Amino acid sequence: MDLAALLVTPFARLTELGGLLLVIPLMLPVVGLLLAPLLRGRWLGGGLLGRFTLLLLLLGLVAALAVATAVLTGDEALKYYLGGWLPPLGVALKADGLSAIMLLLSAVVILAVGVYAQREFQVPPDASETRASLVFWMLLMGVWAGLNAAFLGQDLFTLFVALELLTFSAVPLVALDGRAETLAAALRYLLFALLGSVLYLLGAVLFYGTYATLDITLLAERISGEPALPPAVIAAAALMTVGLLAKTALFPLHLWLPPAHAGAPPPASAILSALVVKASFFLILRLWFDVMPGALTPMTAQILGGLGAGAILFGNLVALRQARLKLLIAYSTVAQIGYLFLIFPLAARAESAALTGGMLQVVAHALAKAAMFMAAGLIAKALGHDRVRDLGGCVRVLPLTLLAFGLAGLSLIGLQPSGGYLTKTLLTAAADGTGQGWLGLVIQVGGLLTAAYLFWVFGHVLFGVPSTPAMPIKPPGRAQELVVLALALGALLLGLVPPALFDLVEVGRAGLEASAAVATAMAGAFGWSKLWGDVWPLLVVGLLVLGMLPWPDRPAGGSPRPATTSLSVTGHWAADLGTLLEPADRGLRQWPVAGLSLLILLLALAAAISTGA
Amino acid sequence: MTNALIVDAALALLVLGLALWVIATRAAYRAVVGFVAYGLLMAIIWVRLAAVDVAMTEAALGTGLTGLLLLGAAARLAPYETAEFDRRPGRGLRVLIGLLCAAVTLGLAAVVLLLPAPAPSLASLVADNLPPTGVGNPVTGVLLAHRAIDTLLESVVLLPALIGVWSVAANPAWGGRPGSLPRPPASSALTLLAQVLPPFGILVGIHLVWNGADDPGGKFQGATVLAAMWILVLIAGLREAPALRERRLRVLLVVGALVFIGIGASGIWLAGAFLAYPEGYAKPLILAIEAVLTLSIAATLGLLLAGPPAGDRPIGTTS
Amino acid sequence: MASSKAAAMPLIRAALARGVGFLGFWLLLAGPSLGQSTATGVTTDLAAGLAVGLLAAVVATWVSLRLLPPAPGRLRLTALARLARHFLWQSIVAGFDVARRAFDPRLPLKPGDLAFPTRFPPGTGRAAFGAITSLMPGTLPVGTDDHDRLVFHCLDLDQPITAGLARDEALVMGVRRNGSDRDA
Amino acid sequence: MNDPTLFGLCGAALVGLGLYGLLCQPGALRKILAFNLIGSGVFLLFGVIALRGGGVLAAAGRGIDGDPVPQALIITGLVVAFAATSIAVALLLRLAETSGRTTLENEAPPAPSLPGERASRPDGES
Amino acid sequence: MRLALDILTIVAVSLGAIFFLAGTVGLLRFPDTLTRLHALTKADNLGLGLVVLGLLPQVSGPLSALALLAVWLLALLSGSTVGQLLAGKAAVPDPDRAPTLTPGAGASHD
Amino acid sequence: MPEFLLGAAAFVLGTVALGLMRLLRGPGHADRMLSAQLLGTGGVGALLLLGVATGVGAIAEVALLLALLAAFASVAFVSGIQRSDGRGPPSATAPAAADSPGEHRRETA
Repeated sequence: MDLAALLVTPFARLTELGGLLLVIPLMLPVVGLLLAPLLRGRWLGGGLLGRFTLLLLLLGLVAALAVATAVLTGDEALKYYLGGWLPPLGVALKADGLSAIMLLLSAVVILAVGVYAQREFQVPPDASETRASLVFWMLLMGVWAGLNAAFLGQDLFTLFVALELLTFSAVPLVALDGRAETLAAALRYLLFALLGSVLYLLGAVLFYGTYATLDITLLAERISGEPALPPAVIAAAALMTVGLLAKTALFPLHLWLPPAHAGAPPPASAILSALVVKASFFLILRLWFDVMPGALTPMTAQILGGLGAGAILFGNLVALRQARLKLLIAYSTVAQIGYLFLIFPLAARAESAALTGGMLQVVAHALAKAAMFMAAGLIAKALGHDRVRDLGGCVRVLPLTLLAFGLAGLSLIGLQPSGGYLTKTLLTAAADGTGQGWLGLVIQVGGLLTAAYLFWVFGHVLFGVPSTPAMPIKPPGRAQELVVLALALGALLLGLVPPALFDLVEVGRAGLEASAAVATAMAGAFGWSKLWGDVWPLLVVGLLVLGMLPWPDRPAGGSPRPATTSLSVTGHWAADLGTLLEPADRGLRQWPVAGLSLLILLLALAAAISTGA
Repeated sequence: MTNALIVDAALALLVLGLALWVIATRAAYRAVVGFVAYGLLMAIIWVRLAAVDVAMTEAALGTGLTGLLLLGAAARLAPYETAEFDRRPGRGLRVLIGLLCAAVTLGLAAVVLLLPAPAPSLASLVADNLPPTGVGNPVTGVLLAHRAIDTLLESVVLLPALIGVWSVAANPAWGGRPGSLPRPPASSALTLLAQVLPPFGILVGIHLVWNGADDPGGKFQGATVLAAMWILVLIAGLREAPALRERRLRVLLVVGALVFIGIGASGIWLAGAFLAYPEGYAKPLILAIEAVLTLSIAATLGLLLAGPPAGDRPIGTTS
Repeated sequence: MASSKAAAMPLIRAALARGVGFLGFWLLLAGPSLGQSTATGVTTDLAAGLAVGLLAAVVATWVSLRLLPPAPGRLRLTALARLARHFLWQSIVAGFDVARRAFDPRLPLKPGDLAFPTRFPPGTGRAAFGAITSLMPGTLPVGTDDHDRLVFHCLDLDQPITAGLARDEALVMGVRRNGSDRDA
Repeated sequence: MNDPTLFGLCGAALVGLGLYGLLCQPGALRKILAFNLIGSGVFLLFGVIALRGGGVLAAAGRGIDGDPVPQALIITGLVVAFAATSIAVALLLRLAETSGRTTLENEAPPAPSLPGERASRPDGES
Repeated sequence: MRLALDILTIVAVSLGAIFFLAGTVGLLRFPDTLTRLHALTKADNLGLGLVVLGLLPQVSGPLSALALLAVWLLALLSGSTVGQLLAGKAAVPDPDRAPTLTPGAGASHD
Repeated sequence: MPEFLLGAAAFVLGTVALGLMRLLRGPGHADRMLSAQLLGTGGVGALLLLGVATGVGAIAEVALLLALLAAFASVAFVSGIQRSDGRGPPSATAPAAADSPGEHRRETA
């Protein structure tokens, strides 16, 4: 019924539905998921299921746009009480600005992935259904359903079910190719994510035990009325935060992310890196900015920000050492997650800039990372491998793909006018403004390190000796290349979006001035001095990296290990650092060590939260 | 009251002892056997906590299906499981983690002791809002009316889980019969059990669903019992598991949640809200939803146990 | 299985008998709540409950007939009652027997295996015999040997076990008149 | 000490024990068991909260033994935990069959999946 | 009458509890798996039966009483099946079972 | 009377708990399984006692469920063992070897 209505009703009428509108993005993927097992066979030359999913994704995009329009024009959060039952008894749906942005973002990214994957997961002519096609398309809708439920849910337990829906859908995607390594990666991901879920649930239980409600709005009212946080609430906040951090894979809890994101099929990697880890981050935002606003003690904020800074430095450095393109991108995700957590130490005195910057980072990274993973998939498919050292010459066969990869990279580095630039400018300004200049420094260094590994990749691409046949084994589909390019361009041109649209961030929360912050950040972005000031460090880094490249005397055959011999001084320095970093990363990703980090973090957070209570 | 306290203390100690055994024993098989016993005790504890609905779920799920799943897994893993116990982290790390876990426990214990004294509760609110739902069992009211979305999402969650289980199949086996169910040697005792028990299980399952509207019970409990009976028949070899490509089976898997959504959506017009029930028709609609959901959940739970498709022969047999 | 009219009669009879039995079991389960609804005078609930019970009994009967087709031959209720009495008494004896041995400080056991050439062909009858003997004093069926004899593990080989087993066997066989040899 | 508190402390201990097992036991099956222990500890705490919330009403003669909301949520949680266990078991069994591994220790980061390799994945049973 | 029924309850339930104890003692004291299995199936089922018998006078109405009996019958069916299944399994050659495989050669005490 | 029934339930639980010693001592997998099975029967008894003692009729249904599914663990156990036997001689001895008396002594010492 929703479907039919969507097809015939003009777009504008949708926004008149009010809160009921929220049911559409919640239920659309669920209905798709339920119908999927019945849709067998080929259709229009591909899989019926793939085409059906695409149609559903288009409808989902319309619905997300409608929600965003309604939220922005109405300038207040949409709310809906399911079954007409008011909380605390019933469950509410709510779309504030943040939800609307996330809904829209996931609709766009999943639609792009859906277009990309039409070719990868079509049904061969001699079959009506294959394992990979059914599993991929169903779980894609499962992920979508979990994401939308996580963005709209206003009840801590509903959110728990949404997280589980997300996890159960995401994990099998990792192991879709069925090799032992990816099975191990999926199992590791599942078990760590389950640990995160159960800690989250424990926190929700303690909230219920204290206030007999799980509704976010009601909890916020009751907690803000407390003279001091009760012990159960302190414990609950610590448990939920740590549980969600484990699912977000914030350093040092990133043990599962690199193998899982690198081992999944490229479209799945794109979804996992761009969206799935963001859902748990989004719930951390909900927890600290909606459930317990004002309870964020400086100590807590410093811990989260410190971990974020650690993630930026560590993730980028380890990424620099990766020999495989997909692993490099996965470690880049570890680093980029770090930026999200810088907003906590900034939020206390610069909430507008921090939240706007955080949301921009979510969007920009999602677009850029999805583009990069899918570009890497096209490269790997065309060349039959994704060893960075053997990428030489592939620019001739995949010019469009590499262009997209590069443009997405520019957003990660943070060049104007990309979303990355906006994020970094907003966060750096906020850091300087709040007297935490070291955070600004971390951001700058992070950008340079990002530039370094991108130069490293492109150095090999442009100047490396072609080791593989010039002709691709399987040329990428035009639609695939275009969709990757579109995502990359989206990330790059985010800064040119009219600032008024960023007011979406502030809908539903008082005292924010998102569009003003964005306008300030973009002011003067294209002045010559500013441009030069941003570009020359990159040039230096580029020269240093190119100096490290062993391409003139590259050994034949191309070993899969990274170059540790080099003529330049920077090469030796990087090699020394690498010998320190890689064992450190291996150690941190040992299960017991990661567990130890998690426990320490849990106790430290509990202590930190109680310092201000 | 003292005898009750003795019962409770005995249960608590036993459960802790078994948990310790599950964690600390050397071989996985022993741990699993301990866990089965643990599940039994948990069912009794739920009774002591006045949560009979939960006790039924735990009895059916915890002791029946989970035991089957884990024991089967432990047996199939036994050949591969060489000295994994010895690859524990070093003593120092273990002690450190142990201390931190103890700290977590102590912190939680303190939190439990410091929970607000007149415990906040939704019990009276549920009681006040139960009449419009027409059901007499407050747990069913909460699951199917007040928090229907959780139940809906939760029955949907089972589907990706099942797809996840299927997804580890080998490509050529796709769409075939599931192959993870244990196949014991022909035993007349098992055959007799599988011939005699299922009708009674079906009666109990239907009873739990029907009666769950007003008394403890409900679709999860009923569906678990039905799934268990189905599995028993399959294990005994009286029937073959269906091929997973069969359309009837696929329909069975999704019909429950689809009907739920359909009735929920009709509530938009008939009762003013998604997942609301028209006045006076709440109970029949709830029972209808429960009936179809029971079938879907039972099929899904059974197939979760039956494992990924294995072509025409079960995984692990030598042909 | 019931292709001819002659074969259809026992099927219908078995279906009716089992159906009534299952309906009775349903009444056991639903008894308390049905009692409630009669007490409050809500007859629609009572009717609905009975209807669901009838439906459940039909489903159970159908499943039961599919899984365990009725054996030819008629059930002899007097023999069944005799078997039940014997079974009840012997299981009490079995419990006392085991308890006595368990509590005895000397642990008087003489365990061992014993092969019993049963007259039951493999099938439901033999399975039922095994199930019953597993609750009789001192015997526990462990399987079949190469000569198609049932192997029993016994607690005390000095006791007259074979005689007891033969008596059990006769009692179980008597329950169904001229039927057991065609069980499958 | 009253009964709910007793089981509440029991739940706290189960969470700690399960955490230790999940982090220190190398075998994946043991980790799955430990996860279930943590889960049941959490459910137990929730059950205690439910019982505490019902005491008031029982005293007032309203005839409800515990707060039904947590009880309903526990039932949902138990089913979700079962689903999680079954996925984990399926992955683990397949992992053991393809590689002989039953632990998650000492893993090397996997090479990304490639089209050529996908075509040659072990499709039958060895 | 009430008193007589209560006495019946107390006697039967106590007796049942003692049989549960007997099952446990047998499980712990008996020398091998199969003999332990005897203790389990026979003593425990009698114990449960006596407990049910003892509870019969305490429940309201004949239907509830019959329901209790049904629980016992189901337990009997399960118990006997489990007994046979585990017995068949224990009879598979196993180091600590070997001495009792041949008739009469058993009687191995701890 | 409820007090007595509760006491009886505690006693039954206590005795089956004692039976869990078999879980600790083994020595075979089947022996450990026996103790879980004992717990099942004892649990049914204890639940019936608790149900009548507290007057909550639905508790009997929990006992009914336990009785209905009591055989499941053993069925899985039996077939599980068979499956690893079916893998051939080396693996068939693996579970038994893991439970050899020598190793058992090491653990309880």
